[in-house]
Amino acid sequence: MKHAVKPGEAAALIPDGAILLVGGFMAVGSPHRIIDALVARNARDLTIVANDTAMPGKGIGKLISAGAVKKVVASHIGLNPETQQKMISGEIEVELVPQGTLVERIRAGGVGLGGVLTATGLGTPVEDGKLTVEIDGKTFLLETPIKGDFALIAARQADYVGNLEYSLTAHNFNPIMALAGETVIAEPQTIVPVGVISPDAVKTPGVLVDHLLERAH
Amino acid sequence: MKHAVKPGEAAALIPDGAILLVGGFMAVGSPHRIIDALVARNARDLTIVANDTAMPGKGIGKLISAGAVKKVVASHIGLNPETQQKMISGEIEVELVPQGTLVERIRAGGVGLGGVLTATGLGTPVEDGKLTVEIDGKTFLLETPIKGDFALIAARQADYVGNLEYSLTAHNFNPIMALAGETVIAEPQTIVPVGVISPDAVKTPGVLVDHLLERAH
Amino acid sequence: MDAKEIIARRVAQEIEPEMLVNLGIGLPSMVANYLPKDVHVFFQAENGVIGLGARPPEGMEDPDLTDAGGGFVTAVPGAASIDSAMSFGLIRGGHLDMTVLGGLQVDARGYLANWMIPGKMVPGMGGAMDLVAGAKQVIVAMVHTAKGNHKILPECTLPLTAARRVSLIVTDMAVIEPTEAGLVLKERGPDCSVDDVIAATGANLIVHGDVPQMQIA
Amino acid sequence: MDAKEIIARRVAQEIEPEMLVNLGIGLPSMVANYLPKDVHVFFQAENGVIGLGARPPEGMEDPDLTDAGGGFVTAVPGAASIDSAMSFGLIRGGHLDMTVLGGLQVDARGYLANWMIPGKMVPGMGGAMDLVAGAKQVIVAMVHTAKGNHKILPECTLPLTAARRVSLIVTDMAVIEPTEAGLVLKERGPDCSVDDVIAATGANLIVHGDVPQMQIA
Repeated sequence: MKHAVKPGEAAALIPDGAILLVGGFMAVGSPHRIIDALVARNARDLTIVANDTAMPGKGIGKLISAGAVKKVVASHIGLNPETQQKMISGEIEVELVPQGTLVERIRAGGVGLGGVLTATGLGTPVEDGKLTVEIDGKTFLLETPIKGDFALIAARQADYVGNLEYSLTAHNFNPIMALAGETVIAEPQTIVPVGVISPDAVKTPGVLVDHLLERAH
Repeated sequence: MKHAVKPGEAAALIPDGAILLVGGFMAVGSPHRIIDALVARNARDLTIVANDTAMPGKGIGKLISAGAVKKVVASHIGLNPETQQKMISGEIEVELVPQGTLVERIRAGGVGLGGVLTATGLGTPVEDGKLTVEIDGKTFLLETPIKGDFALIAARQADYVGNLEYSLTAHNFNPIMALAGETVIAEPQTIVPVGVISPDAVKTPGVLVDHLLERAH
Repeated sequence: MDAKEIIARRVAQEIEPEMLVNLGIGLPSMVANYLPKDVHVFFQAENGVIGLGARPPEGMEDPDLTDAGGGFVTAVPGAASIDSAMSFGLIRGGHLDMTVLGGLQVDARGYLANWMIPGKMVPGMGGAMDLVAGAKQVIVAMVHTAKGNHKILPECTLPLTAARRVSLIVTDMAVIEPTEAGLVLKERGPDCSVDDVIAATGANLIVHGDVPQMQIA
Repeated sequence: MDAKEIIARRVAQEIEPEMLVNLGIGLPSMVANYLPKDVHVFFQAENGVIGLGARPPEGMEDPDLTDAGGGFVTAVPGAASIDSAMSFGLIRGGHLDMTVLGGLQVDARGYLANWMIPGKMVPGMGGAMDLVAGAKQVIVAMVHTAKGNHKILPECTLPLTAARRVSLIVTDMAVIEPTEAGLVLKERGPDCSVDDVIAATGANLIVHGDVPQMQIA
């Protein structure tokens, strides 16, 4: 049985300088209330690992605007001109990672792999500084795991022990990030009693979830 | 829309000498009717990649008893004395792979990874002949992908386009093997019209499934 | 018929029944409009759905169901929700039959650059590198020249998306197939002569006999 | 109280509320019987469920719900079905709080051998290597000697399960903690003197002051 935490309590758990895995794709399936609470508590020097930084005023974009972010690891920042400006001015360091490589690196961190070999990025700037390994005459890049101090994820529904279900394209990085956060905080839209979610419908087992955000009022 | 095939038709698609990924864990969640049809058509020289070889007279054990198998790649053969006898007599070659490594190797094959690094097996006979890679002072074994000519999987329910749901501990290797077979044949317990399975309930998208076995009579 | 419609209509002819297809945002997404009614395919949106449908009816938009551009979409009957690991597992594992992507440059080797203009546009590669490295067929859909400048060049001057030869280049002026021997001119656009195409192309084109005109409705 | 019950009862004391625990088949599975009623934990069966429960009522067995030994089980409220990739992702990714495994040998380094006797028993490692490499705590539950032969040795003569120091060894005669300095005798079994334990142990034991007797009901 988990205790439900308020957004402010969730934000208070997260210290300045923390590495955060944040679910969502262009602010769809992002933990919006936790993000708002991080902005409200004036968080600083965060490293954000996420698919993208959404756009100004939405999702992760709010953290960028608030000056809460020191570093971004993402596949795409193209729809957030603030992130691009802050990258150019040197305020934010940006590491661009192909989307499929990003999710495999996070998964590797979550399931205890030391790294994965991929063809994605070969012959491109993504290759710079990375080890290549040849297997049966084919060359692959060695990509290393990513873990977070926290994973902040959004879900459609949770039960009291933290089992999670996701909805349509709001799955995206959430189920994978739930594996790779030292502490996992989930923001479900609804919370239901144990037994309402069938074992077969569970996408993230509750044993991975440390804190559930209380339901929205 | 898929066409439903009869067990004999499924078995006829599979040539002698093929590499088969076969779902199941001690015959739970195995494609029993396809296995029976392979025995009936007197298949030979198969390579079976599976968690185990079940026990004589059950699941994959039937293929072992029938002399259909040339090689087994599995994590465990302890409950099938026939497999052990045939290994000792040299009739069957057995490659033993730690269960977690086996599923990651199959997944790597299915999702296009060139390999994965794992600590499992270090300092054990599993290490023999394998490349080790050191990352940040930690040593890992490089494990290579496994793919099959066919994946033979069992599912709780399919819809007409091949979307699959699984039940309880009958998931096991099935959803992963569905990614790694050149041809995927699924044996569902029931087949329902499109729309009966919610998009969020789909564990294996129908685009991965080449053939559906007709329902049992 | 404007340049983009010509391209979209011609690309649509490459799509075969039962394919799994990923359309990039912008021009490539127009391809779906010109698919013959009797050709059933599944479109993948890499942010999380197989079975992407048209825009939803007014007032029925679901914030949890968007395409990779963040726009509201529907899901067709038989759709499947997928997380980012499954989505890119399909792309990188060779399960995606075709991707249609925009291009900034393509070169004589058939290599594509489409994600970055150093010092000017650094949006990130999103899923483009995974798509080009992993899809079975990669079709580049782009206008033939940009403000009079060549986009098809001897060698890309912009950073590559992947060191992999794309399958086909479809522009408003030509259909070009990159091969081991070089770029083969397969078709010329409406009202274009072969000489027009050659003049508008920075790389050498291989011309075999008569080059037919695109047949678009 | 027989040797196995002593061991199972003592191991049960190591389990703390809210843990995720994997019990090996045989003796380790007996541990569940001695857990205090008020200690809520989730048991994982690596074949595919978190929230493993007791045997089902007669006539209510589900062939799709078994434990790793193939026996019919139930699932507790709040259970989650997991496929093999998630199951071993949890084990290898450090999400499993404790595994309890049987042992053939443990040595002065705290290394375990429990999967193979060359030339005699080659069942395969199943999930044992993953469990020992990945679980947060590894407890070896075994009888102290086998037919008078030492099982705790200076160095394992059987192939290792992993080159990782286990957390605790619980036998009918002793509780032993492997440390950097060697094997520390923490408790002695019912009616055992320290000298009895030392005589029954092939490896050197570190004894600090008075060694208390196991407190088991």
